[in-house]
Amino acid sequence: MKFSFRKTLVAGAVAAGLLATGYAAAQEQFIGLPSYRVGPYAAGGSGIYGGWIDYMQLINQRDGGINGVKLTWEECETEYNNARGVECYERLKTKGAAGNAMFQPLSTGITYSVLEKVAQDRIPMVTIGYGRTDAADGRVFPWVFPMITTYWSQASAIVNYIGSKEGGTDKLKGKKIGLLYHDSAYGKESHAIMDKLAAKHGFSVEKIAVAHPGNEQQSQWLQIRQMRPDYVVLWGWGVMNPTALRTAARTGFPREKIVGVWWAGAEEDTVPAGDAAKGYTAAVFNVAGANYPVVKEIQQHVYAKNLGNMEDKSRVGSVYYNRGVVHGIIAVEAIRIAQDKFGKGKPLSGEQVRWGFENLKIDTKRLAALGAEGFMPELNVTCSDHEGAGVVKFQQWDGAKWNVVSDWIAGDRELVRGMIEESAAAYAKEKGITPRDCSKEG
Amino acid sequence: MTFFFEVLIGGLLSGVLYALVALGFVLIYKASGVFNFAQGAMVFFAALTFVGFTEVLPRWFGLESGSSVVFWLAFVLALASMIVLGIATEKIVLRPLVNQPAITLFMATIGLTFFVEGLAQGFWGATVRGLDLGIGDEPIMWILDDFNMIISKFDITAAGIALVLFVVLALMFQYTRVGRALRAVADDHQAALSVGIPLKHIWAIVWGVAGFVALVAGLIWGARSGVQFALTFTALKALPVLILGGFTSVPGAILGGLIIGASEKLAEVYIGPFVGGGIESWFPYILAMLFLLVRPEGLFGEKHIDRV
Amino acid sequence: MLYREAGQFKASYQEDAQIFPIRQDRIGFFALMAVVFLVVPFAASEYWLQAILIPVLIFSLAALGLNILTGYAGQLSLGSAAFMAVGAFATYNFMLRIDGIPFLVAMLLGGLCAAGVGILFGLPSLRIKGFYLAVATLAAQFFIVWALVKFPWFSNYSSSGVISAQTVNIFGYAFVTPQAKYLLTLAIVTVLALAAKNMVRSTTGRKWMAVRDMDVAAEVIGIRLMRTKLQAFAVSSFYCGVAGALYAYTYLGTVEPEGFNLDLSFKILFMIIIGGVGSILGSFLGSAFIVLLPIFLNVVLHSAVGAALPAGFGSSLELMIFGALIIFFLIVEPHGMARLWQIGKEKLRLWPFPH
Amino acid sequence: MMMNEVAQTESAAAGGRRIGDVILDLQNISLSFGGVKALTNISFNVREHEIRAIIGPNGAGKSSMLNVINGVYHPQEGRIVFHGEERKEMEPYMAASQNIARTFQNIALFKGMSVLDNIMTGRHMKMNCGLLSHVLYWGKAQREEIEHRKKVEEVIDFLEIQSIRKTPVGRLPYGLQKRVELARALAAEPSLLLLDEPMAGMNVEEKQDMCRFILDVNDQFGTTIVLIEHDMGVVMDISDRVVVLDYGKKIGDGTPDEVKSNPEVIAAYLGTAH
Repeated sequence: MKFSFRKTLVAGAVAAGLLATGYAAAQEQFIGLPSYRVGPYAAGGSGIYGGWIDYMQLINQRDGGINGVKLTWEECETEYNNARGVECYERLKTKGAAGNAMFQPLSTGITYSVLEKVAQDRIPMVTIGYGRTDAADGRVFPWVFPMITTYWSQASAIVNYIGSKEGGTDKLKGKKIGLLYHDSAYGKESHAIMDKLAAKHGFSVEKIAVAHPGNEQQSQWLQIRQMRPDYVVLWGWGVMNPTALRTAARTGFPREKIVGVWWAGAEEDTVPAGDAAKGYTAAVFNVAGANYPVVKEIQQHVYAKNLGNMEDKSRVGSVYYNRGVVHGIIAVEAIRIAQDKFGKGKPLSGEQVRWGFENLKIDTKRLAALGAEGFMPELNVTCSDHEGAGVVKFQQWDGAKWNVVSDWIAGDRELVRGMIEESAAAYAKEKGITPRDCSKEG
Repeated sequence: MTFFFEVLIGGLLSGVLYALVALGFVLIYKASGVFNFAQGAMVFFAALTFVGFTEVLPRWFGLESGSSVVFWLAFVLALASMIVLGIATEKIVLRPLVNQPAITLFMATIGLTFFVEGLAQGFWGATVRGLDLGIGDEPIMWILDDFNMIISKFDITAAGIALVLFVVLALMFQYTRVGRALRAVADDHQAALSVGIPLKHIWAIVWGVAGFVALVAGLIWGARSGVQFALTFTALKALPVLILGGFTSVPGAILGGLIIGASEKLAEVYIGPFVGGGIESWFPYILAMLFLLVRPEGLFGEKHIDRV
Repeated sequence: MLYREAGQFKASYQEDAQIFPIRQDRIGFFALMAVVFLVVPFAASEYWLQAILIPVLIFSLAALGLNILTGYAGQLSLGSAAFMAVGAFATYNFMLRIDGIPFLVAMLLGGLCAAGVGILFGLPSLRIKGFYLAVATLAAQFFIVWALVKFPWFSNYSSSGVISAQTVNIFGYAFVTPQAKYLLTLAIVTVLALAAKNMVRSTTGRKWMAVRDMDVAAEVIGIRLMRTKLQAFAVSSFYCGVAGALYAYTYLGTVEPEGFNLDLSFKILFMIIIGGVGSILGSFLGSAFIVLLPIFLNVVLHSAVGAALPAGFGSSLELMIFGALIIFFLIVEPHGMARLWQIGKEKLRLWPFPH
Repeated sequence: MMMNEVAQTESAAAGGRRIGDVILDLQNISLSFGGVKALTNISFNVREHEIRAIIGPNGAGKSSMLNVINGVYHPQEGRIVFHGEERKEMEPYMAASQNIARTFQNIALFKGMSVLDNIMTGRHMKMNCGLLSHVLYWGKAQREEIEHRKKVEEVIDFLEIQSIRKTPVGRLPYGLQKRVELARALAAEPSLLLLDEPMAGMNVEEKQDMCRFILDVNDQFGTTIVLIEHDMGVVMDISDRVVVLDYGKKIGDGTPDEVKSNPEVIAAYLGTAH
């Protein structure tokens, strides 16, 4: 015990020494990046954080920052591990002139671990496409922003998409939808909403669990072959996705009838499956492709100067990379809006940036100006609605690349919102939180 | 009944591939008494190195991408890397730890796991890659037509490759000088040493062979579901095979693999639905454990009598 | 010259059997206690309390649990994280379902649940030994996590299977500040560490060690192998369970079953190997080492030289160095840090004389 | 407890030991391992307070015999009567509760523990405190620990190993380890002590010490002793009666003098001199 404490002090001195350097400049906005670039999640982590960093680099290079405030960032490796994530959170939160402006760990586990801390420390936590779904109720979770689309909106949008393919949601009656899910908290997020939707539209859901990691799915797909569902929703992660597609191919299930979620809709999920992935469709809240102006500008202002973050430049424009760019756009726009209120050209505190998120509006015009029209949906975040969009597009894999096959499709807003409020209210009760009155928020 | 056999045969074929991964563990455990947890990481490293070479070779030497020259050159280079890795491990990690308790050696191989994982991703990047061995992954048509059963051509081929590998290794152990030495070492280190078998030399060979097995396993598994970090998890499929078949028995690994493969698939299909599914993560472990409770010496082990 | 035991005579067996028979050690221990209880909470920053000290203490407790099983009773286990999960989820459910139950009672009950599950999964140890047993304990690891995800009752039907720890109230005082959480954790860990020390220096501990060192001889002496092994599993799992409860209640606040995965089990095993198998002190040293090393590497590689490395390579390098250091450490001192500490003390005892 | 009484009555009865009644009777014992016969139809008995030796060439089944007596092996045939009661299925740990202690051919000390702790484990049968009182290590548990420590210190004094009390047994030389093992067995205050080659691998002085200890134990505490030994000189000197085994069969039984003149025994020891 003695020794351990002494050791802590020594390590502390080293860390403190490092903390003291490098953040002297006042006109800088610091964003801590709890990234992960090794381990099983590295493919996603390197793509998303790479795109995000590139976008911030673009803002610095092209615009000289946001109203002259340069963006700075520091990565902290979490390995997707909750304990490491908490350490990163604590380490990053006091850095920079005004502290960490936001926390986006890209790991549902870590978001749960710091959920209460962010409220105490007054740092907004942004969880785009993951995290706690009911946090979309901003009255109960003022500091958490599960933006663009929650899992539940996504599930509902997927059902609507399937309905549209069948010629209307009323045609879903009597249909059978298989739900092949990753057997974890993440996968189970799909259950309640799918059950509700099934009851509403009159289709049946067959839930089939795949044990982590899911590199063996023979038995699941033979079961699916027996059940003969009309569609299969692939709620997978990582190696489970290509394995599912390959096994579907060999058991003769048409890939056109498989619809994936956005964590099953990247190049990383289809390329390993080879030809078996052809025809497979997945939901996304950001599309793939390097032809969007924003991506081209990154090439021009960042990669041309050799400042790009991606080691493998061919991944620029991939789904994960573009998702990172979306993270960048949202972060920068929120800071910009907050600067409009709290003073242009000044670094902002996390609390001020939170206001920016809560009043974030990105309409089509703004998207066009950003060079991201069609790249991501419009956003309109409010005090009570921290989701802001609730829509997804669908992309189909043609064997070499993703092609957009739908417009933005919304879920069943009313149903999803009802579930979110119910769940948030239960949390508020359990925790003794009095929900904010949004009519009084400015 | 057709469905039952379909599941059973699919499970048996998967089981052969589990056995392939387990074989790497068995070789090293037999020869040096080390429970090499890094075997999973080695599978990942091998496959990634192979794919990495198929990517860079065309660029470096202007070879035609996807040609068989690239394939075999990459195979040889990956194999060479595995042998270097294996021998380096033996020399740098295990030799200084000789005579330490087995658990210390085990922990060292977990340290090695971290090192190899970091090395693989640091060197070749974290991107997920596809791997096409040119074996179609489709049902064999006449079986589908005649029996209405789906049996994958890929799985049959992969199982065939694995079985050939088992036979080659078995013959090598039985009839070559190195093989005999190896069996002697496995029986008794001290005795082998005393009759002049160069123990360290043998260990180096075993680590090399284990590297080769890891490469074959990596290619097959990589072709099934992509070359990515999840290849390290194949080790988790091999562990119950090991306790069932025994850490030291090659036939045990094969039979254990078949039993585990078949039973986990059948359990998932016939028991899974009653408990919510996803039982493949633990079922093989429980099965192996229960088996050991009844027969602690394992499938092929001899009954051990405590001497006091 | 200060560290001398000459002149300290033991006049009774009681004195001879103390935890710290040497006076200087006793003084050092009480001084350390004074510092960690009275100085650290006020001197350490929030970062140090929340991100370093609390997890180090909690992992120390888990490592202590595993050390009881592996280090003292000689049964290798790879399922420690799962027993932590049982402790965390059981405590949560006691708090949730029994109105007004005091936290400490819920925590103890949670620990007892873990102990019960530990006994169940310890049963194979009666017939299976060594690595076979280790791999068999993986059954516990995978089964428990699966069950916690699968049966929504455990997480009170939360849609994602996570649980949010209730606020800890003891005698009307709410433990919400990092300082309060640190002190609560420290107090529980200290009490349990002393309890562990007491167990291992009495007949209980001697029985465990006898079974570890030579089970046949132990049996002939009249030690019931079954009872002793299962007792070790129970006590070990109890410690892991309490550590799990603290992990949820004073550290993370919200936990998911997947957080208690195999990686965590391995990490705890690392702690006892690096710290010292069969050593109470070693559990603490190992925990500090395994928690701090990756952070230290991360700080060095990202903040100091990170800019010079390609993205992602720093993280890979970090992992490689971590692995290499573990191996290096095992080669240099296979008996762990506790042995280094002991050797250091022996040297100090004689210093400045060479022998 | 029982031993104490015995010891008391013994010393009251004019000092010196007196051979009593049969306390252990082995009848027609046969033991085999998967078809290999280790013991065939062996019968002999042990009387109270005597020193009974089992001798025989290597592989004669001597150790198996001891293992049968304390329940490590279960004979397929035969009866074992101990203190007048026929013993049924028995597990090794039960031997301890019947006051049988033993040492092993290959030292079976607890290598990771100190000499003191090793000997203390020998007393665990007599300690009653449970886990919870150990956790507290206060009051009853501490008192019990100290009380038993006193007993252990007596054994330590008796066997003259005071100076190595705190040494981990792994660091001790072979001869001392043997002595510690004897100490651990004695700490249990057994009424029947089984010694498996207590003098194997010792030099002459160590053997003399060990002989003295064995005789003293027998003399002072009245402990009945069954021992296996290779050194014929020692066996003939210290034992009251000798059983001779060869290839799992009994070929001789009686006083040292009787055994010495038994032609079968001579044949077994000198080779085939039929």
